[in-house]
Amino acid sequence: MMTVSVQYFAILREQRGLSQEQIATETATPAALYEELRARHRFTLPGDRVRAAVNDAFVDPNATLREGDRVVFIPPVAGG
Amino acid sequence: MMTVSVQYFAILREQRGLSQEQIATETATPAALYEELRARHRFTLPGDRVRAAVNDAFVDPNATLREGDRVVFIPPVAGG
Amino acid sequence: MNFSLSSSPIDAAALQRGLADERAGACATFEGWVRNRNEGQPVRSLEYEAYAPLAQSEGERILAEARAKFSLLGAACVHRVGHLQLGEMAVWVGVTAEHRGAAFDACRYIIDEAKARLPIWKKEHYATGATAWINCATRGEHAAPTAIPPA
Amino acid sequence: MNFSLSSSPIDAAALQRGLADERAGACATFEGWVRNRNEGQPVRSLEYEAYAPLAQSEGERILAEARAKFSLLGAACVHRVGHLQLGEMAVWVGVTAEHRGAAFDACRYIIDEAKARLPIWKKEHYATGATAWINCATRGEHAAPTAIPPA
Repeated sequence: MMTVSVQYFAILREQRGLSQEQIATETATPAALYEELRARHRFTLPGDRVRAAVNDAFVDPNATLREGDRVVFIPPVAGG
Repeated sequence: MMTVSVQYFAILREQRGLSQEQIATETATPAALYEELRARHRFTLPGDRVRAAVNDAFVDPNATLREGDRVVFIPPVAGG
Repeated sequence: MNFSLSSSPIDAAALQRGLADERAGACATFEGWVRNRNEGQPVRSLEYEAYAPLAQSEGERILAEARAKFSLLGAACVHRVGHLQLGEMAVWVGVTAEHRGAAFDACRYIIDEAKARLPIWKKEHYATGATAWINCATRGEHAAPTAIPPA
Repeated sequence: MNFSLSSSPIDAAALQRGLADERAGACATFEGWVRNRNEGQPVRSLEYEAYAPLAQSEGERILAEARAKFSLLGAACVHRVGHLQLGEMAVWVGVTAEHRGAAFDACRYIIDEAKARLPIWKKEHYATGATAWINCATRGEHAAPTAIPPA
Protein backbone atom coordinates (compact mmCIF):
# COMPACT_ATOMS: atom_id res chain seq x y z
CA MET A 1 0.00 0.00 0.00
CA MET A 2 1.33 3.45 -0.90
CA THR A 3 -0.02 6.96 -1.01
CA VAL A 4 0.05 9.19 -4.07
CA SER A 5 -1.59 12.51 -4.79
CA VAL A 6 -3.97 12.70 -7.72
CA GLN A 7 -4.91 15.92 -9.45
CA TYR A 8 -7.99 16.16 -11.68
CA PHE A 9 -8.71 18.46 -14.61
CA ALA A 10 -11.66 19.23 -16.84
CA ILE A 11 -14.20 16.42 -17.17
CA LEU A 12 -12.45 14.29 -14.53
CA ARG A 13 -12.42 17.18 -12.05
CA GLU A 14 -16.14 17.68 -12.56
CA GLN A 15 -16.96 13.98 -12.32
CA ARG A 16 -14.84 13.59 -9.20
CA GLY A 17 -16.14 16.82 -7.68
CA LEU A 18 -12.72 17.99 -6.52
CA SER A 19 -9.34 19.00 -7.93
CA GLN A 20 -6.93 17.00 -5.84
CA GLU A 21 -6.83 14.20 -3.29
CA GLN A 22 -4.46 11.81 -1.56
CA ILE A 23 -5.06 8.17 -2.54
CA ALA A 24 -3.89 5.08 -0.68
CA THR A 25 -3.67 2.34 -3.28
CA GLU A 26 -2.43 -1.19 -3.87
CA THR A 27 -2.07 -0.48 -7.60
CA ALA A 28 1.40 -0.09 -9.09
CA THR A 29 0.85 1.76 -12.36
CA PRO A 30 -1.08 4.79 -13.61
CA ALA A 31 -3.21 2.50 -15.80
CA ALA A 32 -4.24 0.33 -12.87
CA LEU A 33 -4.81 3.32 -10.61
CA TYR A 34 -7.05 4.93 -13.22
CA GLU A 35 -9.17 1.79 -13.46
CA GLU A 36 -9.53 1.73 -9.68
CA LEU A 37 -10.59 5.38 -9.58
CA ARG A 38 -12.81 5.03 -12.60
CA ALA A 39 -14.77 2.23 -10.96
CA ARG A 40 -15.02 4.14 -7.67
CA HIS A 41 -16.11 7.47 -9.20
CA ARG A 42 -17.85 6.31 -12.39
CA PHE A 43 -15.58 8.28 -14.73
CA THR A 44 -17.03 8.08 -18.24
CA LEU A 45 -13.71 8.09 -20.12
CA PRO A 46 -12.27 4.62 -20.72
CA GLY A 47 -8.63 4.15 -19.75
CA ASP A 48 -7.42 4.02 -23.33
CA ARG A 49 -8.53 7.63 -23.86
CA VAL A 50 -6.66 8.98 -20.84
CA ARG A 51 -2.93 9.70 -20.68
CA ALA A 52 -0.93 9.91 -17.49
CA ALA A 53 1.60 12.32 -16.07
CA VAL A 54 3.69 11.81 -12.95
CA ASN A 55 5.48 14.69 -11.26
CA ASP A 56 4.59 17.00 -14.17
CA ALA A 57 5.94 14.81 -16.98
CA PHE A 58 4.12 12.48 -19.35
CA VAL A 59 4.70 8.81 -18.47
CA ASP A 60 3.86 5.44 -19.92
CA PRO A 61 0.58 4.15 -18.46
CA ASN A 62 2.47 1.09 -17.25
CA ALA A 63 5.26 3.02 -15.50
CA THR A 64 5.87 2.12 -11.86
CA LEU A 65 4.30 4.45 -9.32
CA ARG A 66 6.26 5.43 -6.22
CA GLU A 67 5.22 6.66 -2.80
CA GLY A 68 4.43 10.34 -2.87
CA ASP A 69 4.15 10.63 -6.68
CA ARG A 70 1.92 13.38 -8.01
CA VAL A 71 -0.30 11.73 -10.62
CA VAL A 72 -2.44 13.48 -13.21
CA PHE A 73 -4.82 11.73 -15.60
CA ILE A 74 -5.11 13.65 -18.84
CA PRO A 75 -8.40 13.51 -20.74
CA PRO A 76 -8.32 14.05 -24.53
CA VAL A 77 -6.92 17.54 -25.02
CA ALA A 78 -8.57 20.35 -26.96
CA GLY A 79 -6.36 23.41 -26.93
CA GLY A 80 -6.29 26.05 -29.64
CA MET B 1 2.53 55.37 -88.19
CA MET B 2 0.57 55.67 -84.95
CA THR B 3 1.03 57.35 -81.62
CA VAL B 4 0.88 55.55 -78.29
CA SER B 5 1.77 56.68 -74.79
CA VAL B 6 4.44 54.74 -72.96
CA GLN B 7 4.83 54.75 -69.17
CA TYR B 8 8.07 53.64 -67.51
CA PHE B 9 8.64 52.17 -64.05
CA ALA B 10 11.62 51.22 -61.95
CA ILE B 11 14.77 50.37 -63.88
CA LEU B 12 13.21 51.39 -67.20
CA ARG B 13 12.13 54.76 -65.79
CA GLU B 14 15.64 55.39 -64.57
CA GLN B 15 17.29 54.29 -67.82
CA ARG B 16 14.87 56.37 -69.88
CA GLY B 17 15.13 59.34 -67.52
CA LEU B 18 11.41 60.03 -67.55
CA SER B 19 8.11 58.40 -66.52
CA GLN B 20 5.98 58.86 -69.57
CA GLU B 21 6.17 59.92 -73.20
CA GLN B 22 4.22 59.90 -76.45
CA ILE B 23 5.81 57.70 -79.10
CA ALA B 24 5.14 57.77 -82.82
CA THR B 25 5.97 54.31 -84.11
CA GLU B 26 5.70 52.03 -87.11
CA THR B 27 5.74 48.96 -84.85
CA ALA B 28 2.53 46.99 -84.37
CA THR B 29 3.10 45.00 -81.18
CA PRO B 30 4.43 45.60 -77.66
CA ALA B 31 7.33 43.23 -78.35
CA ALA B 32 8.40 45.16 -81.43
CA LEU B 33 7.89 48.52 -79.76
CA TYR B 34 10.06 47.40 -76.83
CA GLU B 35 12.88 46.41 -79.17
CA GLU B 36 12.67 49.80 -80.87
CA LEU B 37 12.82 51.65 -77.55
CA ARG B 38 15.47 49.35 -76.15
CA ALA B 39 17.78 50.11 -79.08
CA ARG B 40 17.07 53.83 -78.84
CA HIS B 41 17.54 54.13 -75.07
CA ARG B 42 19.96 51.24 -74.38
CA PHE B 43 17.65 49.48 -71.93
CA THR B 44 19.60 46.66 -70.31
CA LEU B 45 16.69 44.23 -69.95
CA PRO B 46 16.22 41.92 -72.93
CA GLY B 47 12.69 41.72 -74.32
CA ASP B 48 12.11 38.22 -73.00
CA ARG B 49 12.38 39.52 -69.42
CA VAL B 50 9.83 42.28 -69.88
CA ARG B 51 6.07 41.83 -69.86
CA ALA B 52 3.62 44.25 -71.44
CA ALA B 53 0.41 45.90 -70.33
CA VAL B 54 -1.92 47.93 -72.50
CA ASN B 55 -4.56 50.19 -71.01
CA ASP B 56 -3.85 48.80 -67.51
CA ALA B 57 -4.21 45.10 -68.38
CA PHE B 58 -1.56 42.49 -69.09
CA VAL B 59 -1.37 41.62 -72.80
CA ASP B 60 0.44 39.14 -74.99
CA PRO B 61 3.70 40.69 -76.27
CA ASN B 62 2.43 40.05 -79.80
CA ALA B 63 -0.96 41.71 -79.30
CA THR B 64 -1.87 44.41 -81.83
CA LEU B 65 -1.30 47.98 -80.69
CA ARG B 66 -3.86 50.64 -81.54
CA GLU B 67 -3.64 54.41 -81.85
CA GLY B 68 -3.77 56.04 -78.44
CA ASP B 69 -3.01 52.88 -76.44
CA ARG B 70 -1.32 53.37 -73.08
CA VAL B 71 1.57 50.92 -73.05
CA VAL B 72 3.60 49.85 -70.00
CA PHE B 73 6.66 47.60 -70.11
CA ILE B 74 6.96 45.60 -66.91
CA PRO B 75 10.43 44.65 -65.68
CA PRO B 76 10.77 41.53 -63.51
CA VAL B 77 8.65 42.20 -60.41
CA ALA B 78 9.86 42.05 -56.84
CA GLY B 79 6.99 42.82 -54.51
CA GLY B 80 6.73 41.52 -50.99
CA MET C 1 11.67 31.38 -27.99
CA ASN C 2 8.95 31.40 -25.42
CA PHE C 3 5.67 29.87 -24.47
CA SER C 4 3.18 31.08 -21.89
CA LEU C 5 -0.32 30.62 -20.56
CA SER C 6 -2.37 33.77 -19.97
CA SER C 7 -5.47 34.33 -17.89
CA SER C 8 -5.96 37.81 -19.39
CA PRO C 9 -6.59 38.85 -23.01
CA ILE C 10 -3.67 38.21 -25.35
CA ASP C 11 -1.93 41.37 -26.61
CA ALA C 12 -0.96 40.18 -30.07
CA ALA C 13 0.58 43.50 -31.10
CA ALA C 14 2.94 43.49 -28.10
CA LEU C 15 3.89 39.87 -28.73
CA GLN C 16 4.65 40.61 -32.34
CA ARG C 17 6.76 43.64 -31.43
CA GLY C 18 8.73 41.26 -29.22
CA LEU C 19 9.70 39.34 -32.36
CA ALA C 20 11.11 42.42 -34.15
CA ASP C 21 14.45 41.56 -35.70
CA GLU C 22 16.27 43.40 -38.49
CA ARG C 23 17.46 40.08 -39.90
CA ALA C 24 13.85 38.91 -40.39
CA GLY C 25 12.15 39.20 -43.77
CA ALA C 26 9.05 37.23 -42.81
CA CYS C 27 6.66 37.07 -39.89
CA ALA C 28 3.83 34.53 -39.92
CA THR C 29 1.19 34.53 -37.21
CA PHE C 30 -1.77 32.36 -36.34
CA GLU C 31 -4.62 33.33 -34.06
CA GLY C 32 -7.31 30.94 -32.86
CA TRP C 33 -10.58 32.76 -32.18
CA VAL C 34 -13.68 31.65 -30.28
CA ARG C 35 -16.27 31.09 -32.96
CA ASN C 36 -20.02 31.02 -32.67
CA ARG C 37 -20.62 27.47 -33.88
CA ASN C 38 -18.99 24.10 -33.50
CA GLU C 39 -20.19 21.14 -35.50
CA GLY C 40 -23.46 22.90 -36.13
CA GLN C 41 -24.23 23.92 -32.55
CA PRO C 42 -24.51 27.61 -31.58
CA VAL C 43 -21.79 28.40 -29.04
CA ARG C 44 -22.07 31.21 -26.47
CA SER C 45 -18.66 31.06 -24.78
CA LEU C 46 -15.72 28.78 -24.01
CA GLU C 47 -13.75 27.79 -20.95
CA TYR C 48 -10.13 26.74 -21.23
CA GLU C 49 -8.50 24.81 -18.40
CA ALA C 50 -4.80 23.89 -18.38
CA TYR C 51 -2.53 21.62 -16.43
CA ALA C 52 -0.11 24.50 -16.19
CA PRO C 53 3.31 23.00 -15.35
CA LEU C 54 3.06 20.33 -18.03
CA ALA C 55 1.49 22.73 -20.56
CA GLN C 56 4.43 25.05 -19.99
CA SER C 57 7.12 22.41 -20.47
CA GLU C 58 5.33 20.83 -23.44
CA GLY C 59 4.83 24.26 -25.04
CA GLU C 60 8.52 25.03 -24.66
CA ARG C 61 9.37 21.63 -26.13
CA ILE C 62 7.20 22.33 -29.20
CA LEU C 63 8.91 25.69 -29.77
CA ALA C 64 12.34 24.05 -29.44
CA GLU C 65 11.30 21.39 -31.97
CA ALA C 66 10.20 24.09 -34.40
CA ARG C 67 13.54 25.85 -33.98
CA ALA C 68 15.38 22.60 -34.70
CA LYS C 69 13.29 21.72 -37.76
CA PHE C 70 13.05 25.12 -39.46
CA SER C 71 15.39 28.03 -40.08
CA LEU C 72 13.88 30.54 -37.64
CA LEU C 73 14.88 33.76 -35.98
CA GLY C 74 12.12 33.83 -33.35
CA ALA C 75 9.01 31.95 -32.25
CA ALA C 76 6.45 32.48 -29.52
CA CYS C 77 3.11 31.03 -28.46
CA VAL C 78 0.57 32.14 -25.88
CA HIS C 79 -2.53 30.18 -24.91
CA ARG C 80 -5.45 31.63 -22.97
CA VAL C 81 -7.03 29.98 -19.97
CA GLY C 82 -10.31 30.93 -18.33
CA HIS C 83 -13.72 31.91 -19.67
CA LEU C 84 -13.65 33.43 -23.19
CA GLN C 85 -16.38 35.17 -25.12
CA LEU C 86 -17.13 34.95 -28.86
CA GLY C 87 -14.43 36.55 -30.96
CA GLU C 88 -11.78 36.43 -28.22
CA MET C 89 -8.34 35.12 -29.03
CA ALA C 90 -7.69 31.67 -27.55
CA VAL C 91 -4.18 31.14 -28.89
CA TRP C 92 -1.51 33.18 -30.65
CA VAL C 93 1.51 31.87 -32.51
CA GLY C 94 4.13 34.11 -34.12
CA VAL C 95 7.25 33.12 -36.00
CA THR C 96 9.98 35.15 -37.70
CA ALA C 97 12.49 33.94 -40.26
CA GLU C 98 14.65 35.29 -43.02
CA HIS C 99 12.34 33.71 -45.58
CA ARG C 100 8.62 33.06 -45.66
CA GLY C 101 8.68 29.30 -46.31
CA ALA C 102 10.23 28.54 -42.94
CA ALA C 103 7.97 31.06 -41.21
CA PHE C 104 4.77 29.49 -42.57
CA ASP C 105 5.90 25.91 -42.02
CA ALA C 106 7.00 26.56 -38.45
CA CYS C 107 3.87 28.53 -37.56
CA ARG C 108 1.73 25.66 -38.75
CA TYR C 109 3.88 23.07 -37.01
CA ILE C 110 3.57 24.92 -33.70
CA ILE C 111 -0.21 25.29 -33.77
CA ASP C 112 -0.74 21.72 -34.98
CA GLU C 113 1.45 20.31 -32.22
CA ALA C 114 0.01 22.67 -29.61
CA LYS C 115 -3.51 21.50 -30.38
CA ALA C 116 -2.52 17.85 -30.31
CA ARG C 117 -0.21 17.85 -27.30
CA LEU C 118 -0.77 20.64 -24.78
CA PRO C 119 -2.71 19.46 -21.72
CA ILE C 120 -5.43 22.07 -22.20
CA TRP C 121 -9.16 21.37 -22.27
CA LYS C 122 -12.05 23.28 -23.74
CA LYS C 123 -15.60 23.36 -22.44
CA GLU C 124 -18.19 24.78 -24.79
CA HIS C 125 -21.21 26.62 -23.45
CA TYR C 126 -24.10 26.36 -25.89
CA ALA C 127 -26.98 28.70 -26.56
CA THR C 128 -29.26 26.03 -25.03
CA GLY C 129 -27.47 26.32 -21.67
CA ALA C 130 -25.84 22.91 -22.08
CA THR C 131 -22.08 22.48 -21.89
CA ALA C 132 -19.61 19.92 -23.19
CA TRP C 133 -15.92 19.12 -22.73
CA ILE C 134 -14.66 18.87 -26.30
CA ASN C 135 -13.23 15.49 -27.37
CA CYS C 136 -14.43 13.92 -24.12
CA ALA C 137 -17.81 12.69 -25.30
CA THR C 138 -18.49 9.00 -24.70
CA ARG C 139 -21.35 6.66 -25.57
CA GLY C 140 -20.89 7.48 -29.26
CA GLU C 141 -21.93 11.13 -29.35
CA HIS C 142 -19.45 13.58 -30.79
CA ALA C 143 -19.31 16.98 -29.16
CA ALA C 144 -22.84 16.48 -27.93
CA PRO C 145 -23.81 18.27 -24.74
CA THR C 146 -22.93 16.14 -21.74
CA ALA C 147 -24.66 18.15 -19.08
CA ILE C 148 -27.67 20.42 -18.85
CA PRO C 149 -27.44 22.62 -15.79
CA PRO C 150 -30.40 22.71 -13.40
CA ALA C 151 -32.92 25.41 -14.36
CA MET D 1 -12.03 40.90 -49.68
CA ASN D 2 -9.81 43.84 -50.43
CA PHE D 3 -6.43 44.81 -51.71
CA SER D 4 -4.71 48.15 -51.46
CA LEU D 5 -1.44 49.97 -51.92
CA SER D 6 -0.31 52.27 -49.14
CA SER D 7 2.24 55.08 -49.13
CA SER D 8 2.12 55.32 -45.31
CA PRO D 9 3.00 52.70 -42.67
CA ILE D 10 0.67 49.69 -42.61
CA ASP D 11 -1.55 49.48 -39.51
CA ALA D 12 -1.68 45.72 -39.13
CA ALA D 13 -3.80 45.80 -35.98
CA ALA D 14 -6.50 47.87 -37.68
CA LEU D 15 -6.46 45.62 -40.73
CA GLN D 16 -6.84 42.55 -38.57
CA ARG D 17 -9.72 44.12 -36.62
CA GLY D 18 -11.38 44.61 -40.00
CA LEU D 19 -11.39 40.83 -40.41
CA ALA D 20 -13.19 40.19 -37.09
CA ASP D 21 -15.98 37.67 -37.65
CA GLU D 22 -17.74 35.54 -35.04
CA ARG D 23 -17.89 32.66 -37.50
CA ALA D 24 -14.07 32.59 -37.77
CA GLY D 25 -12.02 30.15 -35.74
CA ALA D 26 -8.71 30.91 -37.44
CA CYS D 27 -6.81 33.99 -38.56
CA ALA D 28 -3.48 33.58 -40.35
CA THR D 29 -1.36 36.59 -41.20
CA PHE D 30 1.86 37.17 -43.04
CA GLU D 31 4.05 40.24 -42.82
CA GLY D 32 7.01 40.95 -45.05
CA TRP D 33 9.63 43.08 -43.29
CA VAL D 34 12.58 45.02 -44.67
CA ARG D 35 15.61 43.05 -43.56
CA ASN D 36 19.18 44.17 -43.20
CA ARG D 37 20.78 41.78 -45.68
CA ASN D 38 19.95 40.33 -49.07
CA GLU D 39 22.09 37.62 -50.57
CA GLY D 40 24.91 38.57 -48.25
CA GLN D 41 24.89 42.33 -48.86
CA PRO D 42 24.13 44.78 -46.02
CA VAL D 43 20.95 46.69 -46.88
CA ARG D 44 20.18 50.19 -45.54
CA SER D 45 16.69 50.80 -46.93
CA LEU D 46 14.30 49.83 -49.72
CA GLU D 47 12.20 51.64 -52.26
CA TYR D 48 9.02 50.11 -53.61
CA GLU D 49 7.48 51.41 -56.80
CA ALA D 50 4.15 50.16 -58.16
CA TYR D 51 2.22 50.40 -61.38
CA ALA D 52 -0.82 51.24 -59.33
CA PRO D 53 -3.87 50.57 -61.52
CA LEU D 54 -2.60 47.15 -62.61
CA ALA D 55 -1.30 46.25 -59.12
CA GLN D 56 -4.75 47.05 -57.78
CA SER D 57 -6.63 44.91 -60.29
CA GLU D 58 -4.10 42.07 -60.05
CA GLY D 59 -4.22 42.19 -56.25
CA GLU D 60 -8.00 41.96 -56.30
CA ARG D 61 -7.77 39.07 -58.75
CA ILE D 62 -5.40 37.17 -56.42
CA LEU D 63 -7.76 37.64 -53.47
CA ALA D 64 -10.70 36.46 -55.56
CA GLU D 65 -8.73 33.38 -56.60
CA ALA D 66 -7.94 32.61 -52.95
CA ARG D 67 -11.62 32.93 -52.10
CA ALA D 68 -12.52 30.52 -54.90
CA LYS D 69 -9.86 27.94 -53.99
CA PHE D 70 -10.17 27.91 -50.19
CA SER D 71 -13.03 28.02 -47.71
CA LEU D 72 -12.52 31.56 -46.38
CA LEU D 73 -14.49 34.11 -44.44
CA GLY D 74 -12.25 37.10 -45.17
CA ALA D 75 -8.98 38.04 -46.85
CA ALA D 76 -7.05 41.26 -47.24
CA CYS D 77 -3.67 42.39 -48.51
CA VAL D 78 -1.87 45.73 -48.32
CA HIS D 79 1.44 46.49 -50.03
CA ARG D 80 3.61 49.49 -49.20
CA VAL D 81 5.08 51.83 -51.78
CA GLY D 82 7.76 54.44 -51.19
CA HIS D 83 10.99 54.47 -49.23
CA LEU D 84 11.09 52.00 -46.31
CA GLN D 85 13.60 51.66 -43.49
CA LEU D 86 14.92 48.45 -41.89
CA GLY D 87 12.24 46.62 -39.94
CA GLU D 88 9.34 48.35 -41.67
CA MET D 89 6.45 46.28 -42.97
CA ALA D 90 6.43 46.01 -46.76
CA VAL D 91 3.38 43.78 -47.15
CA TRP D 92 0.59 42.45 -44.95
CA VAL D 93 -1.72 39.54 -45.71
CA GLY D 94 -4.53 38.44 -43.40
CA VAL D 95 -7.01 35.63 -43.87
CA THR D 96 -9.87 34.33 -41.72
CA ALA D 97 -11.60 30.98 -42.00
CA GLU D 98 -13.59 28.59 -39.88
CA HIS D 99 -10.61 26.25 -39.78
CA ARG D 100 -6.88 26.78 -39.76
CA GLY D 101 -5.96 24.64 -42.77
CA ALA D 102 -7.78 26.93 -45.19
CA ALA D 103 -6.44 30.03 -43.44
CA PHE D 104 -2.80 28.95 -43.73
CA ASP D 105 -3.12 27.68 -47.29
CA ALA D 106 -4.87 30.83 -48.49
CA CYS D 107 -2.45 33.16 -46.71
CA ARG D 108 0.47 31.46 -48.37
CA TYR D 109 -1.25 31.40 -51.75
CA ILE D 110 -1.88 35.14 -51.58
CA ILE D 111 1.68 36.13 -50.67
CA ASP D 112 3.21 33.70 -53.18
CA GLU D 113 1.03 35.04 -55.99
CA ALA D 114 1.47 38.65 -54.89
CA LYS D 115 5.24 38.33 -55.04
CA ALA D 116 5.13 36.65 -58.42
CA ARG D 117 2.48 38.74 -60.12
CA LEU D 118 2.01 42.24 -58.73
CA PRO D 119 3.68 44.91 -60.86
CA ILE D 120 5.75 46.19 -57.95
CA TRP D 121 9.50 46.76 -57.99
CA LYS D 122 12.04 46.92 -55.21
CA LYS D 123 15.23 48.95 -55.20
CA GLU D 124 17.73 48.08 -52.52
CA HIS D 125 20.00 50.75 -51.06
CA TYR D 126 23.20 49.18 -49.76
CA ALA D 127 25.52 50.24 -46.99
CA THR D 128 28.08 51.01 -49.68
CA GLY D 129 25.83 53.66 -51.22
CA ALA D 130 25.14 51.51 -54.26
CA THR D 131 21.59 50.59 -55.28
CA ALA D 132 20.01 47.79 -57.30
CA TRP D 133 16.61 47.01 -58.74
CA ILE D 134 15.98 43.46 -57.53
CA ASN D 135 15.56 40.79 -60.23
CA CYS D 136 16.60 43.28 -62.90
CA ALA D 137 20.31 42.52 -62.95
CA THR D 138 21.76 41.69 -66.36
CA ARG D 139 25.18 40.62 -67.66
CA GLY D 140 25.10 37.61 -65.32
CA GLU D 141 25.24 39.25 -61.89
CA HIS D 142 22.48 38.45 -59.47
CA ALA D 143 21.31 41.28 -57.26
CA ALA D 144 24.62 42.98 -57.76
CA PRO D 145 24.68 46.76 -57.51
CA THR D 146 23.86 48.29 -60.87
CA ALA D 147 24.67 51.88 -60.07
CA ILE D 148 26.99 53.71 -57.74
CA PRO D 149 25.79 57.26 -57.23
CA PRO D 150 28.24 60.11 -57.74
CA ALA D 151 30.10 60.94 -54.53
